[in-house]
Amino acid sequence: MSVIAPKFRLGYFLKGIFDNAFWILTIVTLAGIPAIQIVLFYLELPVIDGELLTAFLAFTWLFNPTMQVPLIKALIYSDLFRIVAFPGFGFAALIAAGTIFVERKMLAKLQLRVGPFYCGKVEGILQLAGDGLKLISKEIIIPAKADKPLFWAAPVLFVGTAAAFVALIPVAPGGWVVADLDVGLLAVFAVIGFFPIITILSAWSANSKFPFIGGIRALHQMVSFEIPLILSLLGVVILTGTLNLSEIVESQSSFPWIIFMPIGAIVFFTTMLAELERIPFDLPEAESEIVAGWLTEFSGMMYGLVQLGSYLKLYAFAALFVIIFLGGWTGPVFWPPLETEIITEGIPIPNYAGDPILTVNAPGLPLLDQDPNEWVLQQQGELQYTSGQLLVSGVIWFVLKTVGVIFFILLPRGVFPRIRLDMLLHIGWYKLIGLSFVNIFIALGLVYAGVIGPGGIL
Amino acid sequence: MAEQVIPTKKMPPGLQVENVDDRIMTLNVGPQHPGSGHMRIIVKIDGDYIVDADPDPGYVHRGEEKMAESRNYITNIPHLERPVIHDSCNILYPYVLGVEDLVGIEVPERAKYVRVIAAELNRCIYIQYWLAIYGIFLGHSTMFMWPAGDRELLIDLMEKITGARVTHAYFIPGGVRNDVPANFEDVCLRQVNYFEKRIKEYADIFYDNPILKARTEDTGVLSREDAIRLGTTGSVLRASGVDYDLRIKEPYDVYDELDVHTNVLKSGDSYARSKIPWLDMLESCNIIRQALEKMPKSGSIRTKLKPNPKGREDEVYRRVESGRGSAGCHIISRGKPEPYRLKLSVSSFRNLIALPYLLKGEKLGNMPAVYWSLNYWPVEADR
Amino acid sequence: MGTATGIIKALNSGIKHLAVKRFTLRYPEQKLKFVGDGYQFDPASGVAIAGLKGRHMLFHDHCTGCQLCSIACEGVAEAIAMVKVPDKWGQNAKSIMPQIDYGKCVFCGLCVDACPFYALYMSNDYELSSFTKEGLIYTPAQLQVKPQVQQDSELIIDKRGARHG
Amino acid sequence: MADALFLAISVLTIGSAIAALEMRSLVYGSIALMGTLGGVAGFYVMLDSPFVAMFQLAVYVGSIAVLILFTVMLVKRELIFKKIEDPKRKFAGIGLMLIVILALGAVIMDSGIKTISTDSEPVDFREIGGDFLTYYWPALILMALILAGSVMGALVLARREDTIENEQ
Amino acid sequence: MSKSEKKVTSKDEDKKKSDEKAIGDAIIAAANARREELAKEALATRSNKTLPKEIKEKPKEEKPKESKPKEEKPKAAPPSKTDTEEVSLPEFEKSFVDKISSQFTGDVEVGYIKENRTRVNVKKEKILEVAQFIKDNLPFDHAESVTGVDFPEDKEIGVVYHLGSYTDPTYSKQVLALATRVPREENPNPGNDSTKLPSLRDMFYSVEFHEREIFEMLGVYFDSHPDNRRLLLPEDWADLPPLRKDFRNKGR
Amino acid sequence: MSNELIEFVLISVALLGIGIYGLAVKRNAIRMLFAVEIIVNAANLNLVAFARFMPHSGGQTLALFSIAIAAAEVAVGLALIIVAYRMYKNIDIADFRSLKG
Amino acid sequence: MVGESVASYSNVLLMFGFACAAMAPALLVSRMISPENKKQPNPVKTLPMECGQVPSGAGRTHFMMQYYAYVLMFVIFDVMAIFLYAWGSSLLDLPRTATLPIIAFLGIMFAAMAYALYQSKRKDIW
Repeated sequence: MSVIAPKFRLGYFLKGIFDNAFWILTIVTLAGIPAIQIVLFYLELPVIDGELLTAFLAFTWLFNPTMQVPLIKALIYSDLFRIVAFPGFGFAALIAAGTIFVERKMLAKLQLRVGPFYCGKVEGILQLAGDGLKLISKEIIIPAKADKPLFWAAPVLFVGTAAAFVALIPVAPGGWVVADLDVGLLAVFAVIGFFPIITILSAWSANSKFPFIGGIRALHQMVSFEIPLILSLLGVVILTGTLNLSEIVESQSSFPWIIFMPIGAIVFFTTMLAELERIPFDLPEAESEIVAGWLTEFSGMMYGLVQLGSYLKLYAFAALFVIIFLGGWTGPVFWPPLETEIITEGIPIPNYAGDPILTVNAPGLPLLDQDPNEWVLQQQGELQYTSGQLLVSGVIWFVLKTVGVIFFILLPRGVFPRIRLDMLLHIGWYKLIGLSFVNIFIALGLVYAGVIGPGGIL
Repeated sequence: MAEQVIPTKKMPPGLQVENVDDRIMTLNVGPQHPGSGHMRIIVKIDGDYIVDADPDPGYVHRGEEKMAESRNYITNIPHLERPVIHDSCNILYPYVLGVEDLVGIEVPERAKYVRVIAAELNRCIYIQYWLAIYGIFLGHSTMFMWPAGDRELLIDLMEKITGARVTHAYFIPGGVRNDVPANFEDVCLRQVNYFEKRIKEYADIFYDNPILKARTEDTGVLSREDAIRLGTTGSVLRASGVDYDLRIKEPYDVYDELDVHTNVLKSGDSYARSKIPWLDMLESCNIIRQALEKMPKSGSIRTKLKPNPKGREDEVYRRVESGRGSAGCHIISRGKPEPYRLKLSVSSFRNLIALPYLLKGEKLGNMPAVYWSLNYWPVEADR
Repeated sequence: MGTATGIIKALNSGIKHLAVKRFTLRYPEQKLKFVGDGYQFDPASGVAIAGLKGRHMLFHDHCTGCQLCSIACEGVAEAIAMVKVPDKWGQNAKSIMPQIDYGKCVFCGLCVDACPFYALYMSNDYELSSFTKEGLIYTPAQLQVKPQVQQDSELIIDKRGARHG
Repeated sequence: MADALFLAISVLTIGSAIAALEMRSLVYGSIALMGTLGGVAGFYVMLDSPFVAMFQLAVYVGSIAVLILFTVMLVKRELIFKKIEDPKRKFAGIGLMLIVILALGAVIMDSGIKTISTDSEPVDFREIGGDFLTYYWPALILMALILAGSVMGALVLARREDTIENEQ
Repeated sequence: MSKSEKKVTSKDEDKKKSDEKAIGDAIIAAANARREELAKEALATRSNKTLPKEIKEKPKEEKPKESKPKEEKPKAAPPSKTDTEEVSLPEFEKSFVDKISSQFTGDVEVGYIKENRTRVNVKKEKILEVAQFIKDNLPFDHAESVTGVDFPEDKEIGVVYHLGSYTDPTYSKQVLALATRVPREENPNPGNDSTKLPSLRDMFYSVEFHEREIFEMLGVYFDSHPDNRRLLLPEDWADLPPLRKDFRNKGR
Repeated sequence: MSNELIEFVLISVALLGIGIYGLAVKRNAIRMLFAVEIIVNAANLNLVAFARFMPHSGGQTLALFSIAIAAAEVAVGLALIIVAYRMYKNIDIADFRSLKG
Repeated sequence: MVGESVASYSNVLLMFGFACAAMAPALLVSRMISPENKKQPNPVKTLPMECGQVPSGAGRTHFMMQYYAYVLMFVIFDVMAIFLYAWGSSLLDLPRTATLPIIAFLGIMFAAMAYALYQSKRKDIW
């Protein structure tokens, strides 16, 4: 009945807050600011408008409206922004959160129930935030005799590995990718190879039977489906002759590869489900056999981190499917429907006195134009689209396709039961590997018949 | 003589216990396990195979039989339905029939029909609940939600009849406690028809699902001979090809006036055992419609009983076909208002014996499918 | 090929049901409508009248303090105790009336069947939760209060499925 | 920046190589071995051979380390944490190590390797695939034979002998 | 149903939902006071014997003292039909019971023959042979239920096997009760005293768990049963076997 | 941004020394496998380093072959260890005496 | 120049490091605000999950799955699959005769895979 703790005193509470604030301030002053300065000493600072951006300049410019846009632009084109926000972690986490919401509501609709409903007034849109708050405020219980360092590290490493996977995904044209690698596809395989290790280590470290069985199952499953996963993408590599994911997307500007390689797409989709441990392949977490599999001993926020990691992984796999088989960001470019005045003259932004100090050219989206001259070139008719327009429409297409693929990843959860380990291995080793070789031979045939490739018909 | 009778099952050759001594892991599946119900199964596994399984029921034992010895025939009614609250009419049925025999009381015709309707509705309610859990045991969450939701249609009907959603305490020696409400026939017909339409939709997503078939077919096969030897009953027995349904073989109340069909499958695997209850539900809908049609439109519903009825000095053994199989009630009376000894011979307890037999040599992944396909209700087995 | 068609059928069935109406009863906003005013019993005919077995209602002007309800409950739940009431009633010489502990009551309705004086029946009120165990004990004075219930949601079956409305 | 990275990776590689051999628990040893292998992959990246680096990561860390970990977990719990070594040979081993490192290091430092540096473009990884199938194709076939032989041999070796009688 | 208007509507007690705490306290106080009152009154009235029955504690029914073994009432049909059917025993049932009783004259005694239900009482030494005979010569192939009954007056415990038939359609209605009795000891030591019976598990496999239940509930040890272990009761149960009549329910 | 060849070669020498130490001292079969892997990696590192500094693809190709054969070797080696463990319930190679002929 | 391409690769590492660094505080905060009774720790609470029973035996036991063969096979065929990428990425630049060795390679690997699958299907020997 009691919401407030019985020994609650307002004075103690305030004192606690002041104490904490004092100590935080002290520590920041004594340790934080020197640390930031040491880091800044080693970082290469960007040059904006011919001036090296120092911390002092940054703080000064922050309040100067004319310099804010270049400042933000410089921030957007820094590596930090890519890693933290747009093609990197923030974007992926946003889509992952959306995935969780869509999954719950869609599954509820399929099962003729309501789903999350009350949290956030509108169809339970804040349920995820509520769940996060709940998870973070729960006690973390470490099983006795567990291998503590490994056990603590496993969820963090899981999220980290999933994020490393996300780093390889190109989202939009013009190099909007955290790490643009020549061997991107191989890097994907290398990163995927880390998941079974983390799984089995966390399972082993818990010193409990059910996680151990679940971890061994997860190992078998991931390991067995890695080979069809690798082989099913070989067809596309044969046809494009590159391992760079951005180049693979650009090779699909006229048609997506799924037209020629439906078998490869089906095999890749199936292996994707297995690697993601989603129903019908969720054997490592089969709750009616081994309580929650390798997640049994995780509690509180550790479990939340593992879930976050798995949904990041889900986004990354869906994006990989889109990139390789559905043409990534390719699609008709949207022209923002604005008045010609705005297009030609831009939107003036006045300062406090009413004098126009800055003009924002809306369709070119100057914030996102890498080259400021693109707008001029486009006005002269030498450039069809600025990179900002390409970025916006590319991201929209990419997100639309990814959400479609995610929908099909989520749908089996409502339709299929879980299968058994020996059936799973049988499917992986017999059927999928055979099918992926069929796919490779189709690709070879396409090349050697002269349909695709150098001097081909298409 | 012993060797030829006791069923033995061939194990894969690598799984003899003496060979794999140090590789065996003992798992306690239950009582706090999402795949066990209120029971513990001590499972010894070697890798992916179960080499030994030992069911350990009793976590919800409440001594109904002992408690019944100190309560009179009427006040026993709310207690005896407790073991299977989802199937409370059917678990009360043999007791009520037995007490009627002992006390010597006739049941009005209309009450018999109402009893049949209530019992069949309850059977469907139970099977829906069972099916929901079977779905979630196989990881099929839609098959958990759909039966649990559609069950509401019938619970609503039972609530209209008896005034309670579960634990109806509706049957009483001499009839039923109250008459059905006005225009009940129309509502019942409408909801039962919709219910039948709904459960036919389970076929596409569940029973004809190739993954489910591949998963449960040929797992936990119980042959006809073994099913008889092990004394199994109900859906387990009928899935193994034995045509034995007490509604036909030993008709009670008005089942002999209705056109009752029984469903028998030959294969005896988990899939057949899970399909029989579904077919039973379709059959129950037929029976309810027939009973609604043939039911006398008016008439007495309950023969008045003396306040504290005393049974004859005799013993009776009555049995009915409940949602899980034969439910028997053995009452020994000594001429007192209380039974001297009351024994519930319930089908869950009888089917439990097949569990270790079926699990041996099976894969661990098959354990929930085999276990729940036995139509086992832990509380009923424990009583 | 049977496998492929089966998978496609299952997926199709799943997608089709995305358009079926939701069946959930949104409980605190919607409440089911019940038959009649509750479970009642007619001692003259010996047959009860259908209705929800909710919380009891006690008519003080009919209760004679005969304890039959208490005796009936003794074999079931021992939820009914006879307590003294301050008021004086002509038919109730001892001034004792049933007090019901809903922490123990199983809502079987045998006490209603046992009452020969039309004093006890069960109402449609089923929202009895309380923060304390003592809050579940209903005195005769509380039992005679007629519950205020708003129950009007019904099962509606139409072409797009069943729902509560 | 590159020097710092090189320093970090070399510390990781050497340190985890020592840890792989000296850690008490075999599981931690395996993890340390993974660190060594990953560090070597990092060197490959610094040497502009990304294909080899990714191959190293995918094969060594992704599969060999998994196999080692899995096998380690099959071993009894006490054995994982037991240290089996000859204390007598320990100092001899350290001496041997030092001799090898010093001698080889001296030879190398004395040779002309020290002065080698290059400004040429790195080799494209597609050339490797071309090499495989044109110049080195007998080696490729030979390697296929080796891989085939090893998988057969490993499977025949690893199966349990004690149940073969029961099979017949 | 007369639902007349209530005469007394006390406003104070009308707000059970709104103010639980106050009401709760009031109820506790009132209930406690009334209980004390009631207890005093009950104490007072018990001596005066004005109340017909006590409110809280009903005296336990006395055990039946001079009940007879059941064999002496062989064919008690329902009393309404007694006049018509008592004379004519059901033919079919009689035929197979006669088969058993003619084979083991002296050791087997017919309990009753009713429609679809028959009972034979067997001496405990002969139970294996009779079961084997039934298994071999009659189509009874499974045991539906095993009931253990305690008869403290006779110092005996009865065990009744209810046998049924799946294979033979003509027998599918029949339930044959195969009853026997074992001596009962006042201070039971399950497994180590004279309360022992041969197990029928080899004949009717399905009795395995039933016999385990009887063992723990009544203390009848079954020889040659593979595992006479606890089934339902907790592992640390150290009381009497609970279905014996001298084991008392708490509060009853 | 310039790394010299000598640095990589020295790292390789250090790894080789550690591997030799492990082979000499450890009796644990799995640890000896670790040592072997470290030595193989040292060799591969040398191969790739020299290939980079005298631009030629042969070094990388050889390194790929070497890694592949190491995978084969680990598979067989671990199978051997499992067999030995099953026979002797130990992974101390001092106990694997009867494997001698 | 040697080592020019490190920058883009180090971005992957940076992303990994950022995710780890961003997620570790979640655990720390959770540890700080969670209602743990540090003075009287409950030993029963930290027992490993054993379905409500007292755990028997060690969690990390010697435990052999019947599918060990698949893990062994993975090591070999993973090598094969990535070797195929070396071929596949350069296929368009190669003469057509270069396909013959890869077909021989695949033939040998198929034979090995067939044998390995035949062996691993016999689950009772693992």
